[in-house]
Amino acid sequence: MLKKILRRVALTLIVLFGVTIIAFVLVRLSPGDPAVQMLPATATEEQILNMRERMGLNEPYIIQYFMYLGNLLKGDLGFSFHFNMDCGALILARLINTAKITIIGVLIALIISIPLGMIAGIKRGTAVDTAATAFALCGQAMSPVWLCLLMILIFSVGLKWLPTQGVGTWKHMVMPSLCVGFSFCSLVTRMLRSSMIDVLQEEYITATRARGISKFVVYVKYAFKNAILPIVTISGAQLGLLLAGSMVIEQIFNWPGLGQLTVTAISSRDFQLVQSILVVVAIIMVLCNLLVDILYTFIDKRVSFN
Amino acid sequence: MIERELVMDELLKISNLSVEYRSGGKVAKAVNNLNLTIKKGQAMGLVGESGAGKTTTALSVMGLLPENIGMITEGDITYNGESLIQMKEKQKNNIRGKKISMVFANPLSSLNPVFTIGHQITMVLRKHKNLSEKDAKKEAAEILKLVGIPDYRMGDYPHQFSGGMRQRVGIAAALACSPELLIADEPTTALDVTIQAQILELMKDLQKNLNSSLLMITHNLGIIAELCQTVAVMYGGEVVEYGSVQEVFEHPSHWYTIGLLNAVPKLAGERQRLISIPGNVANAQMLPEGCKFHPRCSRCIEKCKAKRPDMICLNEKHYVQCWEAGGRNGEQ
Amino acid sequence: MSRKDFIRRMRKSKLFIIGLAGILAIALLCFLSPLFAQFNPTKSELSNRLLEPEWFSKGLGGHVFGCDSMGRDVLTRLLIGGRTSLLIAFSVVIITTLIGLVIGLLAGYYGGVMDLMLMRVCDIMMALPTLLLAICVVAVMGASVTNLVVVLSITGWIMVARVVRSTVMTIRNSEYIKAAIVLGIPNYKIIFKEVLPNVVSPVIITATQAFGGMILTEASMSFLGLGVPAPAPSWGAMISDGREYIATAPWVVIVPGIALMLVVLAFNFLGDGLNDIMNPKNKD
Amino acid sequence: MENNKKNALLRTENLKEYFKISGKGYLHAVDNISLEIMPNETLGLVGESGCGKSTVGNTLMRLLKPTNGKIFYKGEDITNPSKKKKLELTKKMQMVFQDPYSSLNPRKTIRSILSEPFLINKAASGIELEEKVNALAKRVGLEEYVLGQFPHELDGGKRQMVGIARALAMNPEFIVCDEPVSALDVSVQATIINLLIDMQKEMKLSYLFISHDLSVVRHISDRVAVMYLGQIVEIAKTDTIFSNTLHPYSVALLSAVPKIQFGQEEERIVLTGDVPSPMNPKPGCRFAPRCWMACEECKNKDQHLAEVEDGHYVACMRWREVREKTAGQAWKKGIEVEHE
Amino acid sequence: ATLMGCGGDDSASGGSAEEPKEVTLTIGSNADQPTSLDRFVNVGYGCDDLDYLIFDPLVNSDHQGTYTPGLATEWEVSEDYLTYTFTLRDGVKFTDGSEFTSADVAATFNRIMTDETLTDTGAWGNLESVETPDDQTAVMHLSAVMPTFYDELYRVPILCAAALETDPEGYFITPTGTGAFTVDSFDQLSGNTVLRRNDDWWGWKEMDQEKTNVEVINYQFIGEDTTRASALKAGDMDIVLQLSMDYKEDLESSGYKMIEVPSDTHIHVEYNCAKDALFNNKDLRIALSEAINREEIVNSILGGGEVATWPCPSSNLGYVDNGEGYKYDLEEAKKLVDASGYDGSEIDLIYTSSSFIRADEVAQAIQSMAEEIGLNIKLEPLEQATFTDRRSTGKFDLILGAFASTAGDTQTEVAVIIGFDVFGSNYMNADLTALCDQIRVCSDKEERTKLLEQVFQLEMDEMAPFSYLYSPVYVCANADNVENYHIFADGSGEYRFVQKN
Ligand SMILES: Nc1ncnc2c1ncn2[C@@H]1O[C@H](COP(=O)(O)OP(=O)(O)OP(=O)(O)O)[C@@H](O)[C@H]1O
Ligand SMILES: Nc1ncnc2c1ncn2[C@@H]1O[C@H](COP(=O)(O)OP(=O)(O)OP(=O)(O)O)[C@@H](O)[C@H]1O
Ligand SMILES: [Mg+2]
Ligand SMILES: [Mg+2]
Repeated sequence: MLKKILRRVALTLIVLFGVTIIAFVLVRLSPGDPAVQMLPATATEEQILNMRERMGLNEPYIIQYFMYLGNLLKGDLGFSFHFNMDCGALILARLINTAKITIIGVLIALIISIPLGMIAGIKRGTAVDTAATAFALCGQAMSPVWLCLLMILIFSVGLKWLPTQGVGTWKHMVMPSLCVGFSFCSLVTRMLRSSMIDVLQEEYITATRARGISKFVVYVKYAFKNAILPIVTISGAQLGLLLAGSMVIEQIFNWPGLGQLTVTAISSRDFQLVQSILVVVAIIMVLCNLLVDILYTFIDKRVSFN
Repeated sequence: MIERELVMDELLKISNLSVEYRSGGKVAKAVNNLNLTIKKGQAMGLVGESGAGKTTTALSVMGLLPENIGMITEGDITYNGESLIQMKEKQKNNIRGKKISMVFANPLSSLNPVFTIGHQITMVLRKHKNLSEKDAKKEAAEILKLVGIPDYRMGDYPHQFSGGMRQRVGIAAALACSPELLIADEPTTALDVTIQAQILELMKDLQKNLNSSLLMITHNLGIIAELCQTVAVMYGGEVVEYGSVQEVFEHPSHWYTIGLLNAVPKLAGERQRLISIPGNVANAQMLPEGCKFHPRCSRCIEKCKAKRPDMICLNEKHYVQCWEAGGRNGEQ
Repeated sequence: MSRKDFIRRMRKSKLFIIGLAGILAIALLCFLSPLFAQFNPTKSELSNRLLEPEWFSKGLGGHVFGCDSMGRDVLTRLLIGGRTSLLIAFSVVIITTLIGLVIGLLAGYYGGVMDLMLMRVCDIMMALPTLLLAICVVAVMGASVTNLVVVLSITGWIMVARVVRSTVMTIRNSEYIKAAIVLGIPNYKIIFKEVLPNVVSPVIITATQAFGGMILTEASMSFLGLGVPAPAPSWGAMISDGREYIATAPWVVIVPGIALMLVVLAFNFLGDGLNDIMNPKNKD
Repeated sequence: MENNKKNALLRTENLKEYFKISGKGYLHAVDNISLEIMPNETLGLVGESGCGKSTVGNTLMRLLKPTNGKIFYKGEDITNPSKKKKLELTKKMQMVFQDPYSSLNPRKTIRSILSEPFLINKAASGIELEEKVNALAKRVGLEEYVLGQFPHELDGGKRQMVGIARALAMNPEFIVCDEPVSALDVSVQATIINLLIDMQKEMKLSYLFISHDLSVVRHISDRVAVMYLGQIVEIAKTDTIFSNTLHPYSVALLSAVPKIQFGQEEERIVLTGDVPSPMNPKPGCRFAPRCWMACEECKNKDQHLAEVEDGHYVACMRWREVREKTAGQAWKKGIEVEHE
Repeated sequence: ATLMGCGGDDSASGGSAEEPKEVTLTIGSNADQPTSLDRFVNVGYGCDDLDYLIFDPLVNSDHQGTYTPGLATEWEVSEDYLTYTFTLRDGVKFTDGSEFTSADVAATFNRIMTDETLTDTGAWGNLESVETPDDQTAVMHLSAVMPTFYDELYRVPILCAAALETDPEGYFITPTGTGAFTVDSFDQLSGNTVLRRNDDWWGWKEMDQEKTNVEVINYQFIGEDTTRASALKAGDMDIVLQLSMDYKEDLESSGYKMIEVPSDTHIHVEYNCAKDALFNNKDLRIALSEAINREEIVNSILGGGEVATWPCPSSNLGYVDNGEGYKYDLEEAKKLVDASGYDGSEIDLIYTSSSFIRADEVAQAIQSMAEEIGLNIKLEPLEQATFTDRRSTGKFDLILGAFASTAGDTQTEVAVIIGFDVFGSNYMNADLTALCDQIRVCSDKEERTKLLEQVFQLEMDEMAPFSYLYSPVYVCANADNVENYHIFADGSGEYRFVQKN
């Protein structure tokens, strides 16, 4: 077990190492001199040179990379010139906001998609199934931009139920969460449907029924646990999609989360911040995947933690 | 033996059963006008090639044909005189696992991989015996011990067991409530010879001890000879020959049964050239008219092509469905 | 599966037919649009600013879907923009499929270092959401159609490579590959003649399913200002530019939005249809 | 014995095949196997699942590189052949696989599958190729229309015929048959067995016939080798092995087969426990933990094949006791129901 | 304190439900969200708006040249325009309770003089020292004349010296000021700020306007126009700033009030006049200018605004109505292009989308119009950093840009931007440079006006370095129960006396 954990940690480190390289290269390739950007437009040559020296920009790239890596290990994510703040604090605060809508969105998505997917899979070929499949297909075909705009048009401008943007009460979270969860919801519906269909054809389901367990219990208790497995597997990777979607959604709903921060950082070419965001996102993704794997081993004992 | 058979009453009676699978516009007639009777305490073997409809018959009895695909088009199945087909789902649930149990062919796929084997056995006990979790566990441990699995392994998952052990778990789950009828669908096909021997010994013992009836489905004629008193040979969804094991194996009367026996290499005696049955295994989607076996039969006559032969009684322990059989039996 | 069988199943799959018909119709309309389009897609005609759809008043002759905020015909831009979107998605899918196919084949067949490296690259790429990486790269390289294709390709091939790799690994262990080796067929021939034909169908399915995703990604990037540069139309940019007018001139957003959805839907249909047809597990 | 070695068509010497399982050590799939196959002879190889039968076959076909040991073909060392030699050998040594469903490429027609061996050896092309393929199909009893079909359109028996035809194309001298009939129905099985026997007669072939079905092995083999956990425990002429079984494992194997016989209730030897894992095996007789007559000594002492009678090798020091104990068993007398 | 705690947070927006009596005014702004409340770091009207509420300047202004007492009750200037003496208001207290003294004034200006990381302090380059003879007096010494002294002065919020010293980092997050409102919370990430009325503010008594009834101002930054507009319609906002005219009809018909303020911003096209650059050719410059239909841009894209007829807006110093303005003549433009030998190569037009409203569409319109006369323009919307980089290295042909005058006086803009070629047009003209040098040291308004007129005429004749297009209007909208606030021509607003009924 210890060996496996170590192996896993090593793999994780390799991934993070790769990500830091990508992030570093991106920043070095980006146009504009970071030193110039740190200073006001009126800065003199001398000031710029001093700043370059201070920021270590005169060192060879390799040295710079390891300096950067060293800082990272110390927990120093660098300084955002656009926000005039430490990246670490900035990202953390934004991350919490993104986590809020993402978690709520995912929960809503699960609450809707799990029964829907299961019923569609069980009642394959019926009207319920067709409706669920149509919903799922449309959901996946909808561009998040378009979805958000429609939602605003309907719920804020039309019905005046929900605030259009910003933070504050729970009402502010409804639309961003729904938008974040929407494509996930349709994906889970679809996957659950097809895995339910697969599972119901398995011999062990027939075997369970042959032991006199009622259909309902078999579906809800036994088949469900098997059918959910593929969804658990993909949910780690789905997090990436959710985060990507949140860039657009947070922008539209003016939700001060990581996605919006990313867009701001990119559009203001605050590459130090972009770099840190990439690393943080990678860490989150890796951790979530790890979590998913652990979760998976709990549900499915066949796969050992690897 | 004859006397015993006579006093035994009918436990399960399948009469005139026809089952079809319909999917994608295709119809497979898996079982055709099948008649079968299993008496209390009796062990019956059901043999036949792949696709003969053996599993379908078993599933029909259990009421577990795949929904919307497999359906019973004709006939009836009665259990202790009660029609299983007309029975409500709830009632059926009370019979399944308690009165009639089933062991499946593939020990790996017939156990749910994400539940412990302990759970898979206790769930039967809790359902049918209304036991508390604790009592059920205790009893499950007893049953597992009976099939030779120590109780400390109850918390393990199916993949942690070998094929033979899994099949024992399957048998334990089936026998948990001491059913009156056990249907075993090729319980040893996926297992090694030595493991198969273990399972067969186990089943023999259990059946003796519990005095339950057994419907043993298999390809392997040897298993039937060892385990059963009566045998039914299936071809193309029909029972073509039926009788006591010794009768049928020593005096096979249907050309299909004869072919089958000739095609199997023997473990002893002269090594003779095998005689294979010509043609292809019957395809449930296009069964021929008349005797289902006639396209492959070397003794086929016009009558065979046109009309399905009736089941004729050769003696009280031997029935066969062949136009020629009566005469041939006379020859012997 | 034989060709005959394939065609038969194809004919029977409603999803496939609807998807294919939809895509063909849209693609034809888009790519043939220069032949019949009456308006210049990029030239602004400020007097026509936010002109309402003229479907009713002028029939098909006028601005059927109205005009956008620069007075350009929405339909024309939709068609020309569709060409760009489809072209980008198409190029990306082709490039990623080819790269992914080659790498997946080699990694899956030979295993070893190649496989190890591929898996690590996958891990790294999987740790960064595609869109995030793509917009970072575009921010560095600048937005243009070529750059978009490059960026989406860089991030997209992993998926294909993974699918191919896992398929190849199962095929590799099958007995017909053993038979080929035993017959003395050299490795490269085995890869091309025995393995490749069997990964084609999962690859095609993945590719069609990726198609829709690419179009959506391109749209999201346009929204974030990192898509096809103005005034060249693309659907994402049309939605993005039009969002200011959603309340006052909704057609500017709704039309490209629906078009986008239909195309992606059609590709999803096609992908699912192909899956039904080609997946041996799904018997009729 | 020496004579045998010289004349053997194929011979292995202390063949070993270990698989490295990461984090666990070595899996001794084949451990120290020496055997020879004579021209025009069928050697049956039986044993339980996972005992290494297929691995022996695969190693002989050089699908796997032996960890240790040597393989000789007609006295020539072919353990590590040159590229040219390899191609040459593929003509002489062929293989028939277990699973008729996965041994044919689903995307190729039967004709193109059967053309492969000719093309690769540049043996024919154009019309000549077509004719050769037709002749080949005819030889194994395949109708010509089958050539235009795809594997999934055929039933298991036909597919296996294709597999056999493919192996026979270049007129080989030796064929490894890895459980060629175990996936088939009884009636089809008979067809395939007959075909194999006919081909052997016609082409003077040698077979290594792998199976776990003792009756099939008995039917087709000249000699039989019994394998247990990567090692051969007994090897002898077929009749000898079935009538004078000397290794306790072989005895158990034989007695485990359900037989059609009435009237004689026999004592069956049922092995307890499961097939153990070949991971890092301990020294001592590998069968000892399950053996019905094992003693302390067995558990500690490695057992080696020894010739106990003419051509009958056993890897058990207590074979004499085995012979005594099983002397009266019914299955040894070969009683099986005779009908008609 | 941060606003980000949603749901259970007791900050103003969340708390309004529990205390319905509290009057809250919500303002939706689109200016770049500030990361602190320091206007010398966060340039833009958003931070200005907030600073006007939180702090007081020494001198208040209507942003049009009229100055009224602020923290200084009286002030005088020496003959040579180099020494300014202020008498400070008595009894003013910072919100932390400390007394306002001349030391605070000194600290405020010393920071401007010494802190190199601040932006927008260029105008104060001539400030030499601040003297504090006593608590009530502050004296500022200049090294050279600063014609726009008062216009810069009202934009300098007076900070609290003591608080600034104890926590220079945190000061601009929760600043202590003397102003009409105090900061309840400022969210560094979104820039959203909640302000609470300072009932002790001196101005409620001293300035003769009615005290506001608004207790809380919630100032939010929302980038998306649509979102801002629909937020107003959904009732989330009381005032939204900087809308486009497109919303006018819709909002007015739903009962919202629109305010249109002519701005001091002048949008221009800048030519790269470097020697080997395409637009070194004057004819081409004229051609492009003549190809642009300013009227159409203003009327259709913007829906309002002033078409440029002169290099400054009509309300500004130095404006001359020459009767014709910029010509629109496609025929002539085409001829000029044909004659110039232009080979159809790509012309880079760079701009930043966010620098003024509808920049993208204006750029597209220009591109389209230039196409008519055969100029092949390629649009390159850039973000600020790259834009500045490209501009300073001369990697462009055209720039679509804007600058605004300060309080209607274009002195600084003309003298600095044109005089020093800050925008990198590479346009060389000795006359122009000489004129600009003069303007920079000219404190006399009349004389300055003359000089400006000369510069503008030169610009007009040479069509360099800029051709002007238009001045936009600032369009703001408010719910009909809000009144008495004012938007200035520079985009910033006066909300101290706003009333919400
Ligand atoms: N779900 C199904 N859908 C369609 N046809 C089916 C289905 N299940 C079985 N069949 C068909 O019904 C016929 C009988 O099948 P069944 O499984 O009962 O045979 P079997 O005797 O149990 O065979 P085996 O020995 O292979 O288990 C076969 O032709 C089979 O193809
Ligand atoms: N490529 C491989 N890597 C690792 N282990 C292997 C590999 N191939 C076979 N083994 C292991 O080697 C042992 C022998 O396998 P082999 O396939 O030779 O058995 P077998 O006797 O043919 O069994 P079966 O009757 O099931 O075909 C098994 O334990 C198997 O798990
Ligand atoms: Mg079956
Ligand atoms: Mg094998």
